[in-house]
Amino acid sequence: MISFEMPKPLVQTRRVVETVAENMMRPISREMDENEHEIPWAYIQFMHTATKAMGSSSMVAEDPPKEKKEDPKKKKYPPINYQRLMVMVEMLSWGDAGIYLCTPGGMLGAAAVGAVGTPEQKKLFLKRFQGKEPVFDAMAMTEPEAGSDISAIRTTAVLDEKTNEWVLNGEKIFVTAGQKALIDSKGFIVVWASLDLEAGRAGIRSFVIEADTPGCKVTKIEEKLGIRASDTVSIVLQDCRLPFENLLGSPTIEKSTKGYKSAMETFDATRPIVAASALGVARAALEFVHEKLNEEDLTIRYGLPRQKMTNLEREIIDMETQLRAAWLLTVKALWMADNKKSNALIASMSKVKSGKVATIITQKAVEIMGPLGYSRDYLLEKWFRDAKINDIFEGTGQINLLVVARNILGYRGSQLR
Amino acid sequence: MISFEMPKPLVQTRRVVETVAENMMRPISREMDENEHEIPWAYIQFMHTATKAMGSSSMVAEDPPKEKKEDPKKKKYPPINYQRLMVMVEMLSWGDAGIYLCTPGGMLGAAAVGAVGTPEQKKLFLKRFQGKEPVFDAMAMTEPEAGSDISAIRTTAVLDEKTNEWVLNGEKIFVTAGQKALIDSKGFIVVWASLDLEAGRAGIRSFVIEADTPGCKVTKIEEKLGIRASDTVSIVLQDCRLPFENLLGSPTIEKSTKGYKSAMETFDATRPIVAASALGVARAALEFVHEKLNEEDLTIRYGLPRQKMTNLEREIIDMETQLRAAWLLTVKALWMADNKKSNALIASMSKVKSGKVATIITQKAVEIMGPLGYSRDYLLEKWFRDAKINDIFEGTGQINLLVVARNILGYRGSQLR
Amino acid sequence: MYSFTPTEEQQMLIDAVRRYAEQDLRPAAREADEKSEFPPGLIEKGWELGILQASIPEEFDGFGDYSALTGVLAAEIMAYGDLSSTFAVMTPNLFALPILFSGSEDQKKEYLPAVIAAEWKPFTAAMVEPYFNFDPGELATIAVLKGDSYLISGEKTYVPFAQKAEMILTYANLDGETQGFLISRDTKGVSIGERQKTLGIHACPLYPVTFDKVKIPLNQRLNGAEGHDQKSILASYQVALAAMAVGVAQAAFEYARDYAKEREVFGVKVAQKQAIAFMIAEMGIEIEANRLLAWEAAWMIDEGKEEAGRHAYLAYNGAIDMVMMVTDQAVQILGGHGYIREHPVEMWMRNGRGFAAFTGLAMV
Amino acid sequence: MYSFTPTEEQQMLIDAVRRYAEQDLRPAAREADEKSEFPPGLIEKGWELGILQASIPEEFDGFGDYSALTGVLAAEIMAYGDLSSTFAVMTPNLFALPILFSGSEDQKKEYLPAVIAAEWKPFTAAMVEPYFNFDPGELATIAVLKGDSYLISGEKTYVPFAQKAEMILTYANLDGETQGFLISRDTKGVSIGERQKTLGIHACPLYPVTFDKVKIPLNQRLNGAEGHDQKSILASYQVALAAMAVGVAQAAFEYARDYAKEREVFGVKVAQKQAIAFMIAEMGIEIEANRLLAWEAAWMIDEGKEEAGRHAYLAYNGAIDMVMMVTDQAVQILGGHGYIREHPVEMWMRNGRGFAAFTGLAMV
Repeated sequence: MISFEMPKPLVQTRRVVETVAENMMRPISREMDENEHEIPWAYIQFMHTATKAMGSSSMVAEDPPKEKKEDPKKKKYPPINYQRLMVMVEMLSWGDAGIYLCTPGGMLGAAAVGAVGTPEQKKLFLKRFQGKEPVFDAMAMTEPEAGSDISAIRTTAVLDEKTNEWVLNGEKIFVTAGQKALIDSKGFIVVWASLDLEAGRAGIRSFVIEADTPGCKVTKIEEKLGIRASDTVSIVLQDCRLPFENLLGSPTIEKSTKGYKSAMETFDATRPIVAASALGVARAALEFVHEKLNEEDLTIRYGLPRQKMTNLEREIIDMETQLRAAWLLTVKALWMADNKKSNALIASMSKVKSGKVATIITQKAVEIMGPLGYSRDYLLEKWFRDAKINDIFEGTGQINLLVVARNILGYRGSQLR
Repeated sequence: MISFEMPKPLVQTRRVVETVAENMMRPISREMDENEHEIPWAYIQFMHTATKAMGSSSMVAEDPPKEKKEDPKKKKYPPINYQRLMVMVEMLSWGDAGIYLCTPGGMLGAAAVGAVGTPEQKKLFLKRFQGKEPVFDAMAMTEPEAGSDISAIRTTAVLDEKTNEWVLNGEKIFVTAGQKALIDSKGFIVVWASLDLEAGRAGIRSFVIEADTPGCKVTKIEEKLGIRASDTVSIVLQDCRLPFENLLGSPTIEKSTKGYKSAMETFDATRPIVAASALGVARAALEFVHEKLNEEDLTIRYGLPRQKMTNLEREIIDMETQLRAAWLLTVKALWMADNKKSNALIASMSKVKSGKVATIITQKAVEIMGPLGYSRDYLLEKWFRDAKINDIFEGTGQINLLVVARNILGYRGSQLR
Repeated sequence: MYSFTPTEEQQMLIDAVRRYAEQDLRPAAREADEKSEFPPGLIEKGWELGILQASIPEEFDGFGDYSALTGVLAAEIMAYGDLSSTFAVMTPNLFALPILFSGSEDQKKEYLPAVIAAEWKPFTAAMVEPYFNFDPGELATIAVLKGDSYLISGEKTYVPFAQKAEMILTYANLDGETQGFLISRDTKGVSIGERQKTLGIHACPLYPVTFDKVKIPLNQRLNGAEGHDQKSILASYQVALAAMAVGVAQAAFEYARDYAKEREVFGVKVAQKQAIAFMIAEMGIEIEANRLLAWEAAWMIDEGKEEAGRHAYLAYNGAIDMVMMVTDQAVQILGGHGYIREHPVEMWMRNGRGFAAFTGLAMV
Repeated sequence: MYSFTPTEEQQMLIDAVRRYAEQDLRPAAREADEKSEFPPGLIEKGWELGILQASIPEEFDGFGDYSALTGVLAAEIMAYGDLSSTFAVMTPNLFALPILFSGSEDQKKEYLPAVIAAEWKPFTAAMVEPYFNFDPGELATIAVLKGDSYLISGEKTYVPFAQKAEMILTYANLDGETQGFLISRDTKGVSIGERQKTLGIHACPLYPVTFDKVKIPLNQRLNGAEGHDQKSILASYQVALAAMAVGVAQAAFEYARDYAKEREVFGVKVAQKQAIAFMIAEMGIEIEANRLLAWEAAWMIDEGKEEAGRHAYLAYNGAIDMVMMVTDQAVQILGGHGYIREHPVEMWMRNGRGFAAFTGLAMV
């Protein structure tokens, strides 16, 4: 039966995370933005402690296999892990999208390990998140000359058969939280590299590089338009040697791009999570507008024909409509993920729509708020800057539109570039 | 010196054409729309007589060489032929965009003859427009399987060396006014055909086919969304024999696509004329909205910040802004044409912008006028249907955007498809 | 718990409506539009699907319980077939549902069994008024209480099947509030004008109706002298139109998508051009997003959520623009072929443009 | 007769301003933005181009006649270099031009030569107010006539160079009309707050200014006790901002275009992808269209056309959306590179978003 009732456990989650967002994020939001390379340690420590207290180690990946068996008599609640993640990410981003990206524990890197790693790899790489200190991970895919084009990856991984080690060489850019994963904690990054440049996509594999690995160096921290609390770094790999087991997935290159495709599927899960982050920022902006209008005793009259509305009413009603529409796509995408339904189409739809909606809502909100919107005395202008990243990372709006179009049209990449 | 003053002679032209539009077009607009295949003979006769009285034979092409020499002492007014045409087309389309397309005399076909024809050809083909009866021409380019893709033209022209005649075979669709040119008058159509299918664009040439030529048959009249006063036909050419001199331009195929390019240049002039037609329809719709609002004593308050407007004010002010913007692009494109400045870029810009603006304005106007907008008691809904053609013919909005992009980027067709 | 899966009963209904939409409505739609007339039996066949009947409880001769969500699911699919026909099939809803929502027990007993009798009968409603800024919340048609009757005066427009209708549920402004009145077509002062011509939905017969001091007894006011709250009726309009807009858009989307995959230009399929592919992607996104808006609002109505009214309004607001964008783009993708009446996309665009003016023409 | 060719004098000015924009402003803009400070001499060099000076007649020590069109041509190109700097260079306009348009002879004689003296001096104006619905036609800052003075009270925001300014032309609401008052910064009741921080135009120093019953003699009202019509001042704001928006957009457009032609993905240049090429085409179209809107409005001002005010407003209205669209798309075309501060597009987007709130910050 069709239902839009939020699962009860998530109502609780939402309330808890809202408290975090209000008390741990909003008060330091401006300060973190103005001091770009500072790290919100208080938030990080709190989140680390809280996550550990809940017995979990990662927001996005499954935990390493536990010894304890589950009680078979206990009634199983339907799977809502991705839906929970959405609630958390939306609310944390409502708090501060930059600080949210500093959340410790397994994120995109852990998700990749969780998706294609063996049980041994999961244990080896993921257990660090349960330690005393907060630990971070990161995903390194983009290269200076490749952009979002995975087949253009030029970082190489060669097996040294004498030592049975992988030797990586190349450069990665736009690595979110790379600094925190490699320098500020004993974390790891997942790096995409080619086993055979001639093989194109079929030769692409992901590798885990742990902090303090010789030959792996953070070379640059970007200064950005927004999400300044989060570090974005460049990484150079120079004869970086990794144990054989740091390769995720199979080392043999098959003719098919199956390995590549299964790796790509992790994006189907992570795209709606980026969407959720965009939705949180957009909601923050829209709520701010309502707040300021209420202060002036202006209320939005719902239900009027367009011919009788004010321009403000029209703009706000349109924004609400679009925000809700994007939210619903995202909920459906993650409900499908939880229920193991193939969601590649709607996952990309939710990403495109939410990125666009967040950009437009924050842009319009700044405009509507006039001189207040343009001032750094309020957070609105920051949300305008933060929101724009959602049109860009995890594939730009254009790349995701391509994915949507290919899915609708049943085209392979070669048929629609 | 930059100036936006309409040339004085055109102010007069505008006034005259406005009278025609108000008195000869608007009163029969609804009737012509409801009775799709009727022909507005009264308007046609009037325009024919009026044009002849002005000593001109064609709205768009230069007249065939005259015997009389011009008085060299008379001070020459700067060239404003294209600007005059814009004023006329905009106003006639304000009257009725469908009936406007029934205007007799040289139109697109004559423009092609004027652009690439020899003096003899001009005399031969264009003098018919000065006769007693109104005569029409048409342009036949699109084919069932080719769309706007000229290199995919499959109509062939083969020289019969015995008789020195061209033999044409193929099918053309979407020929505007083809019925009037070939059946209702002794006019002609300009047909695009290939001398050599292997040669691609380099082999494409245009031919004049006069009414009553054996082997040239109108096979279908389309039933359309709008501009119903104008006929749109399919034409089948079956061993259609033409005298050698009915080929426009050179019969030898060079390696370069110079011939093709010079033919394409005629589009640089005709595109802003389509833009002008779109602008006329859009203005009609916008004026109707103002009129109805005035009846309710609603006036638009210009100058308010957006935060204080009504939704109606915002929508109407945005429409006016866009309409004026499109109008200015079109004026500039045709001023450049008159002054022999290369205007390929802005000509396509004006077409894209005006087509889009006319579509949006008529769509919005129907919406704003609510139940009145949706009723066939008013012409607004007709303008909504008429306007859409401007997004489509003379190259769809997409094709014209491609042209704009290529011009901006300095790309050839092969670099940006 | 979220779920996006219809119940088995809903799925059966969806399947039945889809067969009707694809096998009956779609083949008939163009000719009906050109002739401004439905072929015999078409509407009756849609009526026999029993969508309204299944919304009326057994005590009033129906066989089910009302669900806005079920109505939305059915309305979308039927409008995917053809919008004019959907309005026609569902015209009795305009009369019956307000009585079901808000009518007195007597009114329910008197009218509901009559409406849902075996055959489709044009019970209808008069809501729209011929003003550009027509507002269902502030009607120009006035009702005044005079003695033990109401006097109704004003002009209505776009009243479906008014000429054949036995009863017209007429909305009027009573002391600033919109209230419904159950009026027989033959009442003195009611006059039906000539059939109206519109941009789209040609086949659906619409009439102007004038009310000149029409005298109505107190008990013919919806829910009698007590009156009723208009909110649930408005929300029903809005989710119905939102769902139908999604249906129309889905039809245009699929047609344009298939055309673009079929047709070649410049040596490749039209759909392989990024500009076209992106248009198709945007259309797909907006349709799915607006479908979910309509579903959620309908679900809220069924659950009695306080914010149902606002969400129904948002769904309708989104749908107005979505269906215009999608149908316009469909015409654009077909290019010249989109502009001729051989292909249905131009008809869908004409139908699609009307949604902003259709409040009062459809309920679920 | 239409013409789109500037006069020779205008072309010389355009060329001079372009050199300044490209050689001085562009290289300095990023660091100025990061440090919220102009490098020494930068603004002064712009001032020496003599744009304002050439608008002031010789009798007041200037060397030309005012032309809105010339101002628009110069403003576009300078803003193409950098918007913060353009505001700064042109800050004295905010004070001098209203006096030129509407001041009394005494006011012109007293102030115009002082403003256009050899060196750039921060004569400024206070227009914007710290309310979301700030309206230059209905100010919250109030002026009341009391005896032979006006008392001014209210809060202003975003007053350029207020801290260093000798004189602040302050706008206030006098019986429902916006009127200007020439106020020395040192007048009792005027207090300048801390420098403000904004989303964009970081380098341009802006201040809040509070007026607490500031007492102003009658002859310090713009045009004395007679007052003035605000229309020409408003139109000047609007065409100035429209032109500057075109300049900012042109900068972003060119940068994104060049980037897209340079950078490769999937084996071809980014610009060869239809989706990107179409974005670039749309940007180009909107820039050219809005440039013409600004030119035409300015030409109308110079010609004294009645509809100049409306067209200036339309030009400004169009420019607000155009510059947001173009700068946003420029960031989008650069993708991840657009989001980092190594490239200027994010700065242009931040500057571009401000145009809706800049009424009062620029005049030509």
